Amino acid sequence: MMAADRDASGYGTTQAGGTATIAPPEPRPGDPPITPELVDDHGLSPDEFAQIRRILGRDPTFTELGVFSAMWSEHCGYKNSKRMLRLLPTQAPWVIQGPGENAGVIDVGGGYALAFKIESHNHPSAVEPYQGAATGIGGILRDVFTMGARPVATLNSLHFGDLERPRVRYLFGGVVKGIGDYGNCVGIPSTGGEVYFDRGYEENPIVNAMCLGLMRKEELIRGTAEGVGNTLMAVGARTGRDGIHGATFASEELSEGDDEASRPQVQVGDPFTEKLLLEASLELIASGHIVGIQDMGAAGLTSSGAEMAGRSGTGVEMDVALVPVREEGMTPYEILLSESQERMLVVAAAGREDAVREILEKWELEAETIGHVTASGAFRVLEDGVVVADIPALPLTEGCPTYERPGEEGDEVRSLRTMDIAPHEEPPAGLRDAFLRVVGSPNVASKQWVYEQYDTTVRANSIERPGGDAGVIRIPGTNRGIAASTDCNGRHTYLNPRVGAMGAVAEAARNVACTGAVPMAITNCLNFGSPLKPHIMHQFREAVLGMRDACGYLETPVTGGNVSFYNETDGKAVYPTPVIGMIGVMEDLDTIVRHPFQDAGDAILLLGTNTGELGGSEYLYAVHDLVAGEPPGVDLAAERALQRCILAMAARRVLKSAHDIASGGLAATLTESCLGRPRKGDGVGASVRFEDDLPDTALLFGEDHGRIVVSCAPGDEASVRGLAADYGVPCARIGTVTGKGSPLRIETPTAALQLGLDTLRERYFGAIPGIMNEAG
Amino acid sequence: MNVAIITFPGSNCDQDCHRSVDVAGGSPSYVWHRETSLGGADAVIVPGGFAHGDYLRPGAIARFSPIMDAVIDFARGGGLVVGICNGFQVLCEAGLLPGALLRNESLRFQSHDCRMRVERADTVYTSEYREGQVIRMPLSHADGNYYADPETLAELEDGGRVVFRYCDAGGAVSDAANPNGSLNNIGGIVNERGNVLGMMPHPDRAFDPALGSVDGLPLFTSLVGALARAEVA
Amino acid sequence: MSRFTVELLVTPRPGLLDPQGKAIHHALSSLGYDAVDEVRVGKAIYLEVTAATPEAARERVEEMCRKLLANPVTEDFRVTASQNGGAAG
Amino acid sequence: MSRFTVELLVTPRPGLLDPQGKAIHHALSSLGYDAVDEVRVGKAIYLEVTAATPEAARERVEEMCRKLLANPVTEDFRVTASQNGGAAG
Ligand SMILES: Nc1ncnc2c1ncn2[C@@H]1O[C@H](COP(=O)(O)OP(=O)(O)O)[C@@H](O)[C@H]1O
Ligand SMILES: [Mg+2]
Repeated sequence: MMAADRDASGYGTTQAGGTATIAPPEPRPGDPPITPELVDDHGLSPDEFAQIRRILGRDPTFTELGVFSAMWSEHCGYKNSKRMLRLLPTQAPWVIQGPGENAGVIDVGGGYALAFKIESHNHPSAVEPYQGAATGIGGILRDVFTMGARPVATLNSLHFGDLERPRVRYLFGGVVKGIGDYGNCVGIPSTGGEVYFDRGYEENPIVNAMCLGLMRKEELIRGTAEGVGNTLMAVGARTGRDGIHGATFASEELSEGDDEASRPQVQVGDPFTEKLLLEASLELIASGHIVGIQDMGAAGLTSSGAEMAGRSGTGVEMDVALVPVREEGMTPYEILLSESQERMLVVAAAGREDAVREILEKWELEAETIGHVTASGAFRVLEDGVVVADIPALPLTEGCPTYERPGEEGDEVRSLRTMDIAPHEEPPAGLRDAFLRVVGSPNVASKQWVYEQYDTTVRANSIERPGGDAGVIRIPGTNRGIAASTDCNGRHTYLNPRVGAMGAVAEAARNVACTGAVPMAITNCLNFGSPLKPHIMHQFREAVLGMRDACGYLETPVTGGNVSFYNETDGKAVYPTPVIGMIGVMEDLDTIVRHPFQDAGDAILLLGTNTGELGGSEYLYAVHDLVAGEPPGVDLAAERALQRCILAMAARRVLKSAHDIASGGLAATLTESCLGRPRKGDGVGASVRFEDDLPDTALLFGEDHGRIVVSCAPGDEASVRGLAADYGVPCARIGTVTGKGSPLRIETPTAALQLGLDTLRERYFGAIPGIMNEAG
Repeated sequence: MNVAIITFPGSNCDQDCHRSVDVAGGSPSYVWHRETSLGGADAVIVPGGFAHGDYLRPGAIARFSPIMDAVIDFARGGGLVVGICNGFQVLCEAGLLPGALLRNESLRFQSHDCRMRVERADTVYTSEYREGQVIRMPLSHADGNYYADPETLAELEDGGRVVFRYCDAGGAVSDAANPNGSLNNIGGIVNERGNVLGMMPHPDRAFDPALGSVDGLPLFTSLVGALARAEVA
Repeated sequence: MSRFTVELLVTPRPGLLDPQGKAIHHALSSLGYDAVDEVRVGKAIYLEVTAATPEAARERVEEMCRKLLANPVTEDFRVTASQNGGAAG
Repeated sequence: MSRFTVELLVTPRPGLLDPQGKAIHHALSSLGYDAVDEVRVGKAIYLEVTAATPEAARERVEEMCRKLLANPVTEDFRVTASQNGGAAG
């Protein structure tokens, strides 16, 4: 039963240890009257407003209206997604904390737990890319370290419009710099991510940041306000007027000419303060002086206070006059809703306030007592002792009305999806030209320009840095590793959201498995347009169902995530982009497998079957400027067998390399395995031959799932084949590593290509720097 | 052989230095920046990071941390002091090393492996390397572009005080191998007396084969070895 | 046509957090400079511009500002032009 | 005692390579602004200082500069003080 249905009968009466009934708040002088327009401005429907009145038993004050508006926004209340999200599998024996907390937590063995979460910062990044992305990293770090975990890695999933456009280059450059400057200063290595460029994101970049944090299992702390009489403290940066209504802002469509209005919503990140908060928080948690801690993220003090009270079934009472502010004359409304960065709400055990303050002083941070935990069940706010808001906490956090809106596939996408793409199998300027265009397309080309702006090696645990299938971090002091990958091919999810989402999970798991790590769990960030539109709701529902099926089948439950709706400008929505952040565990780092080919004479084998699926491929986009066709299908049973098989091969140490096949198909995978890493040697050539009866473009550029290219010493070929047979995975010898100085040679029944590594290197590593440097 | 690792609130390579010293056989300990004494340490490392956020200039504010007077005295007395990355910037700001580290020529933060040629194998920090040896290790900074005025630069070169120089895989010192615009491809220098070393790349991230390189380890074993010899003497 | 030095001062918009200013203020306080109440940090850009009049030079730079040199979302700017140098550097 | 706004301009020393200035110059050229011959980029720092006279405020800030705010190896600085604001922002 939903909390809101329980009504407010328990509220207001005196409970054990609680305070006496307090008269309802009077309107504050200067507050605007509550009119239907004002309610509408706050993004609340007449029905929702009626419900608020039922909960309160009266009209809300202006301050209370602001509080409800933030808590019942899409961003905090998940009103249009909650019902669908309940369908996702969330359990497994290794899941310690599923959805609902600041971050999910899984057991990664050896006494360690991993907290991880992904978040979007799309709207702020569209307005101010540098600060938008920077504060996105800040927020996700706080979500993780408030669980008691030390952040050990970040990843980022980025989707932009066409890089040929100056505005896109500006956004891309700013976002990458923002992510880098913030994470680098705090000192968290970036271990991976993805970047896509497609017209589908022209005005609305997708900027998702993920963080992984490690702790001993017993160090886990949750964001609750427990223990009546405990003290609420505001910690960290001062509260300013920035970002007021950010949560509502993130839930509304951007429209042209909105720039002026959205200016005050830009928040500026301060990574040094974040670093201080991180260290201080971990020290506080370890000290035992506090019982709860939470980031003042979206909807600031309101959501942190109300959620902490809601989760523990207590109440909170705080006085905004005690909150340290950056500007004069701030109203309760502003203080409660400010989204100034680098702030925390801490619940200190009664009597330990000074001990808490002492730790914060060491880290040169401010801490002020602003209130205490009550038994009233209410979120109660005073201004200089005068009540300005008094709301039952549970209906506020859990009572947000939820909707299940109708959905239907859009006409435009249906016609694209069902288009006959066979006529485009012929490359207009020949196969070689198509090959070079595909590996030189910014989507396939190396993202070195991006990840070299991120500190990837700080803390000396980066066993596999960005540039391979998945980044791998060592658990300090052990020989265990954590692999992580983010994936979502938005073109595939656009054409068929269910299949595309299944594919995103499959690819993420495959990426992780290719390094030798067992896929364990995911977090997800669902980036969509307006849920009020039936074709968007259709995309959302289908994507969730695809994710449900794939996560269930691959046994990688969902431990949390984030929904970002209204990624639209002037009615045009982004591609539906359900980004998957996958975590894998490696018991023995010595079994790690990497993607570059190694020694001349090594055998190259293909695991899985070529089916030549060109729908939604990079080939169609880069060569024919086309987004069409059915995206590659996902055979979950075959995928699971393939992943178990590659893990067994890694464990037996029979592989010299493994690399998954995704965007750009075999062409991209073979190129990457030949070129190896930038700045490290010169790569090795290879000679491969295919017997498949497929058109050459479908063979080389098809993005069929369920395939991995591996190499092994000649003496291990029999073991590799044997293991493949054991797992029922098709396995064919396709060629040989030919060593330094030789080219990549590819033969098919109807064509032969020879590509010098210098040419490939220039295309693959040079593409993005070329565009960014030349255009400035 | 106690090596003090100075920890500023924004240090983030303090643990990496700790582990490197440990692997090299020394005994590392942390010294908080607000301390005023090095507690009898035999050597000092100023680690990488963003000591005080470094928004003004890297190392500018750190130079005024209470511990820095002790570090300066220790260095002036001939004590061994190493600054890595942000530590190098701090030592320049503190006047223990000449010159300054400007914004990278690319104007971007750069994080990748680099190669350096060991120019001097006869310092206390490089005795475990060979002269001319090409070593590879990560670098990771936005402000690593070494600058000194022409006279200072000439003094450094004439005095053989350039210890590491950015180079290519074959050991050639070229513009293409210069990651950040540093004058004369300078990656690391010592002071006149040879007891203070500053370098931008991270030997503290290259002490274990699993990290992709062990080329940083000889720096720490050289240091620990020098301390051991000093103890015997 | 003459050559003018145009001084362009770009500062963070009021109301926005200025972490640089905050950090400098903090450092100055701990060095004992108590008389400082607030610090804001911006950019000073000096451009050597060839134009007919100082006004023309200034207008040109204002245009560049709107286009490239200042970020209207987070920054304000102010332009002054003078003949024959005037830059601090 | 009154409150003064002290404007402090910190600029790269002449002769020093200024990569930021170079990059801006390049960007302006590619936008077609040919009339720009040179660009140098420095910092503009605004301090609110309580002092008896503008000179006192200025002197105080000059001291802070020598100590912390400017690096003598690479930077020059110039200080001006005015009562009642004057900052661009
Ligand atoms: N935004 C990014 N940040 C960090 N690393 C990235 C980013 N984008 C791509 N990479 C890295 O580049 C490599 C290739 O990425 P991608 O093209 O997505 O490959 P795949 O198709 O195998 O997932 C991966 O190691 C990835 O982590
Ligand atoms: Mg990927």
